[in-house]
Amino acid sequence: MKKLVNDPKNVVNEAVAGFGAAHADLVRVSTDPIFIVRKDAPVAGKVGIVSGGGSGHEPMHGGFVGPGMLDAAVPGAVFTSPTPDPILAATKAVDGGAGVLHIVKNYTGDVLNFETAADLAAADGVEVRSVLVNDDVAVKDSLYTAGRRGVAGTVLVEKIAGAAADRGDDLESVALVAERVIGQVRSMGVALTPCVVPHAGQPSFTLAEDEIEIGIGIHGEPGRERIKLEPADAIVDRLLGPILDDIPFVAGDKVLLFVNGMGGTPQVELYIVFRRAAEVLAERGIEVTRTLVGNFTTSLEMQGMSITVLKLDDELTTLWDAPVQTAALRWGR
Amino acid sequence: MKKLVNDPKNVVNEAVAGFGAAHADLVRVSTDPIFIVRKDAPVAGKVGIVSGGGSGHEPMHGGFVGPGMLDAAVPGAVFTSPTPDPILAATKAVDGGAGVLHIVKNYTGDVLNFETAADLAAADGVEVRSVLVNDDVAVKDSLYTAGRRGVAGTVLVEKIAGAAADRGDDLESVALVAERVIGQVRSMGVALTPCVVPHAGQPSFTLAEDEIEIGIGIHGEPGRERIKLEPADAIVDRLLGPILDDIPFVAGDKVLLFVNGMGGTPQVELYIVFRRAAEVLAERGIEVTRTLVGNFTTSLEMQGMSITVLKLDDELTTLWDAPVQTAALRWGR
Amino acid sequence: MNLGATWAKAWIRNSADVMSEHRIELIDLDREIGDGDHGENMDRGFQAVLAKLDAVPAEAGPGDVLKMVATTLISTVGGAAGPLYGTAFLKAAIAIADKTDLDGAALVTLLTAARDGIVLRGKAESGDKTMVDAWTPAVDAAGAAQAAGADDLAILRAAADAAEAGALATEPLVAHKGRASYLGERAIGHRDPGAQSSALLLRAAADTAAEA
Amino acid sequence: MNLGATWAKAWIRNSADVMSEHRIELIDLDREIGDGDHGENMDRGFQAVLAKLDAVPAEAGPGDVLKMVATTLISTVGGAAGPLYGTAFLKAAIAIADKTDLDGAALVTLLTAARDGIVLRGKAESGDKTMVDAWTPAVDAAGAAQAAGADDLAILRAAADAAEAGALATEPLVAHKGRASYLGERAIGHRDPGAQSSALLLRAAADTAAEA
Ligand SMILES: Nc1ncnc2c1ncn2[C@@H]1O[C@H](COP(=O)(O)OP(=O)(O)O)[C@@H](O)[C@H]1O
Ligand SMILES: Nc1ncnc2c1ncn2[C@@H]1O[C@H](COP(=O)(O)OP(=O)(O)O)[C@@H](O)[C@H]1O
Ligand SMILES: [Mg+2]
Ligand SMILES: [Mg+2]
Ligand SMILES: [Mg+2]
Ligand SMILES: [Mg+2]
Repeated sequence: MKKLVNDPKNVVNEAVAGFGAAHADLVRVSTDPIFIVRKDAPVAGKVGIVSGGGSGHEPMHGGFVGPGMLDAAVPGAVFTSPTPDPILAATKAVDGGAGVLHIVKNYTGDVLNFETAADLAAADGVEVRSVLVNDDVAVKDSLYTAGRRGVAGTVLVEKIAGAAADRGDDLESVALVAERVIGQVRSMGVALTPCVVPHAGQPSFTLAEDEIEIGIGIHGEPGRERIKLEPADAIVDRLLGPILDDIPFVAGDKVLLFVNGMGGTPQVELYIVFRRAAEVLAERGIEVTRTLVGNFTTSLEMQGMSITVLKLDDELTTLWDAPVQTAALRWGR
Repeated sequence: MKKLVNDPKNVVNEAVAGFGAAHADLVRVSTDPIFIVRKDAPVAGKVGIVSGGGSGHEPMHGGFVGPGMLDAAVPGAVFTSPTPDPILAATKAVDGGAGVLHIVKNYTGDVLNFETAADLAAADGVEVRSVLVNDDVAVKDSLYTAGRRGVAGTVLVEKIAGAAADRGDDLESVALVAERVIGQVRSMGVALTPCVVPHAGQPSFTLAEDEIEIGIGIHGEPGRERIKLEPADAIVDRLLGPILDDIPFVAGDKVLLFVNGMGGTPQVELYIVFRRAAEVLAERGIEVTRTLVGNFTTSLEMQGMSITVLKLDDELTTLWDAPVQTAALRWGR
Repeated sequence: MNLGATWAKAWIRNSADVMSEHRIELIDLDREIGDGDHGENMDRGFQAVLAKLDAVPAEAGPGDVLKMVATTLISTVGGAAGPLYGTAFLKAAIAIADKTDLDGAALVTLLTAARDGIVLRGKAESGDKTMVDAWTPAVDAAGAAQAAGADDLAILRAAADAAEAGALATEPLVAHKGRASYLGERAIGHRDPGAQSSALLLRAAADTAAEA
Repeated sequence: MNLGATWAKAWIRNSADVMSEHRIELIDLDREIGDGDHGENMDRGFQAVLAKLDAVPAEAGPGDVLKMVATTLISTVGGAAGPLYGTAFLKAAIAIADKTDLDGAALVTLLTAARDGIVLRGKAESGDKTMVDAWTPAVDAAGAAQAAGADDLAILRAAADAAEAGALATEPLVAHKGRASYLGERAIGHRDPGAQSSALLLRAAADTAAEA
């Protein structure tokens, strides 16, 4: 394992300290417990938005803290949901009196820890609502699984909920918008190489020199199936099929097309993927009206990508376009 | 070699097409010859700014095309400087009557091809000035080398020159600002793993499981020396030493600190690096007043990073802060 | 033999050692069908517990020890295992809150409360390929041993044996809860890491009793 | 033997084949001390040249052929090699512009002009570990052979032999130009890819003359 780290146990501490130093214009960082809040938190009268989860998916979530998006991000250990303490502390730190929304990705650990924190916050008089992101169509949403995972679609939920809070929506309304996005966003990913969790020091899985993993999660969890490497266009088709069939997306829909890098894939490849994905959507009569390309929901140095499609309407489009000022996503100010 | 590509010969074509489709709000793309211009080019009365070089360093340069930065980017084949034709075509496409600045990284191929294009443009009546970026202190600037290479410092030159052109400076003044940045910016990088050029299909170099390459270039050219892996802090110190001693940077200086990912390194590691770099600068009494962290000048999927330090003054700071609206760098609008 | 706060502390101290020793093994199990952090999570949590163990007052009962373990695990482990083990120890602590020494019945109560806590939080059923598949057989075996008049050590040994067998028996299963459930058939042939760490904990309990 | 436009076209056609065949070899040399694209660049350029070769008019002289090669290489190769080879062919084309058949003196003129073009653009001196280290010995050997009264084929063979020896002789050198110059002492032991491709080109020239 070759990594730019000191003691593997300090990866999150040191990275968060570095993040705070690099973005002192946007955020403040708490070191014990560890969380990141926007500099001017709490914003009086505004719904606070908190997200979090294991580290290793950067820029998610710390990179999304700032006006127009998250009020706080709570990074756990690498690939490990944070404990309730920092979630609770972050929740209190961003409560401006209008309540706090928790945006939680659907993993057992995230659900349980956020649940505990929400209970504790409620006991301390902070109103909390939670939404559960579960956009990954690679996983069957059945009684016999932990349900679909939350992956890159989370970025879109956070941006749009953030904009709703920013324009002054109340907690219930912000939660409803977030849930509307969750209902209309679907994703699926592929891995070409595994990632190495610093404390593990070994790849999370192994793939032969000609194998790829279709339906990969963002924690190096194995995916749906392992197949031989194919041309980029064929891989895109494999991911888009299940995504588009799921809601389904149909001719006439306007969508946001998001190609997300898993961390180790060069940008040229992401744009080759985007090109084909846009082509497929055009063939199906689905109109791409907004786009996002880049490393937003990563899995350390994993090579691969995911495709996310969000069905847009006028309101969601307006909220997507609204100003945002964070380390990783910024426009309009 | 596992990559999300179709035919390796079409990597640049397809990626540029995808880029154009994803960022149609910002850019137009020419396919023959290949170049990327801002959507509203040429901007009458504004100095046009063109940069370019081999592909594989994305988001550099296409990701920097837009108001406040580049008017055009000319991507060559992967790691191969573009030929004069597309440089000439891009130059003409962005000439708004106030002349065009070529920002060229100091590599023999880039210098020669931009030189020819500039001569041809001049013959066609377009006034062209060129500046040569050579920020890489890993290479000795002597009569016995091709001179220092242009690496991540190029991003800062492009941003600041772009802002100068945007505020209405004439060609001479924009070139002078660019040269001032070049005089005050220094960089050095490290690789943990090699990159694989798609048409080569093999790693550009090999490193043992415990080796890193100090002073790496951005084309997988071998670096200054190969050493055993060290903790991140020690590696940062190895890079910062030669950078700070070069100009030199001294106590009381205000600087922009830029930690650049080479493409395959996770963001957590970049922030661990940033943390230490900021600490070292603070120890030396050098004040970090602006920051940039992320994958901006990459080398395909190479793992590693470079550190860039730019000495700031009030004018350069104002130009850095000026609005910019590109796919990869955006603030203020 | 006398299973009071001293035993509880020794059990937890031994558990911390065991989690350190088996850190890589648990990581490896979790790499196969999860995300490769279970050993790190358990080790981090129990090291934090260890650091607080000496601060537990001398007059504390075993329930107080377990309560400290619960809150510490909750605030340091994270992931799925943190809340689940945290709840297990919390419910166990509450169930034996009034005891200073644990007899066989109290041990069965402790184990049952712990298992029920895990089920309450995680909603897993037997056969879902989770830590429940170690705990439920352990509770059943402890209950049967106690009903048959076994002594404390034998009860704990029965629990540990059953937990180990239960962990082993997760190997052929498809998972219905937790990360391994994403894998469908591909989880078959791999042991559940949480069931394995549960078996390690219960073996430490029995071994500690044997040393006493 | 008659070295006119037909020979020039055949030479270029053979060169295109040779660059395809040696693509990987040149990439590998460039991976060692450069950026691993030289073989790809040369192959891309000569394939583009090949595609245009049939369009060169029947009445064209060898200079016209070389001029087309020059402009095509300039507009398709890129990198350092594109402008350098482009200038070489351009200067060579100009130097023999008035010829229809090339005698020994004209061949020496062609080679000299090509070499001078490379030096003009690249400013490299002999011993800098560049393609100049293939071309200058080739020019010298061709000049000497011509002065000694050798025929065209012998002149080209002398040039090719010297270029190959020159390319080989770059191996122990430290580079002072191009990417390999960044490497300092670490370039020692590796052959310069541009010198190698130059030797291949000149060998193709001689082989083509031999076939004629
Ligand atoms: N719903 C659940 N009920 C009971 N145990 C569960 C449940 N979900 C997960 N587990 C247990 O948690 C273990 C994984 O713990 P750990 O790896 O620390 O957390 P995470 O899955 O969040 O990475 C699994 O092996 C399983 O035994
Ligand atoms: N200044 C120069 N003068 C002569 N030849 C040069 C010079 N710089 C580079 N070269 C030649 O160019 C070759 C490299 O070509 P190529 O790999 O295609 O371009 P790049 O170095 O831009 O990747 C070198 O092997 C060397 O022979
Ligand atoms: Mg985990
Ligand atoms: Mg090159
Ligand atoms: Mg796990
Ligand atoms: Mg090269």
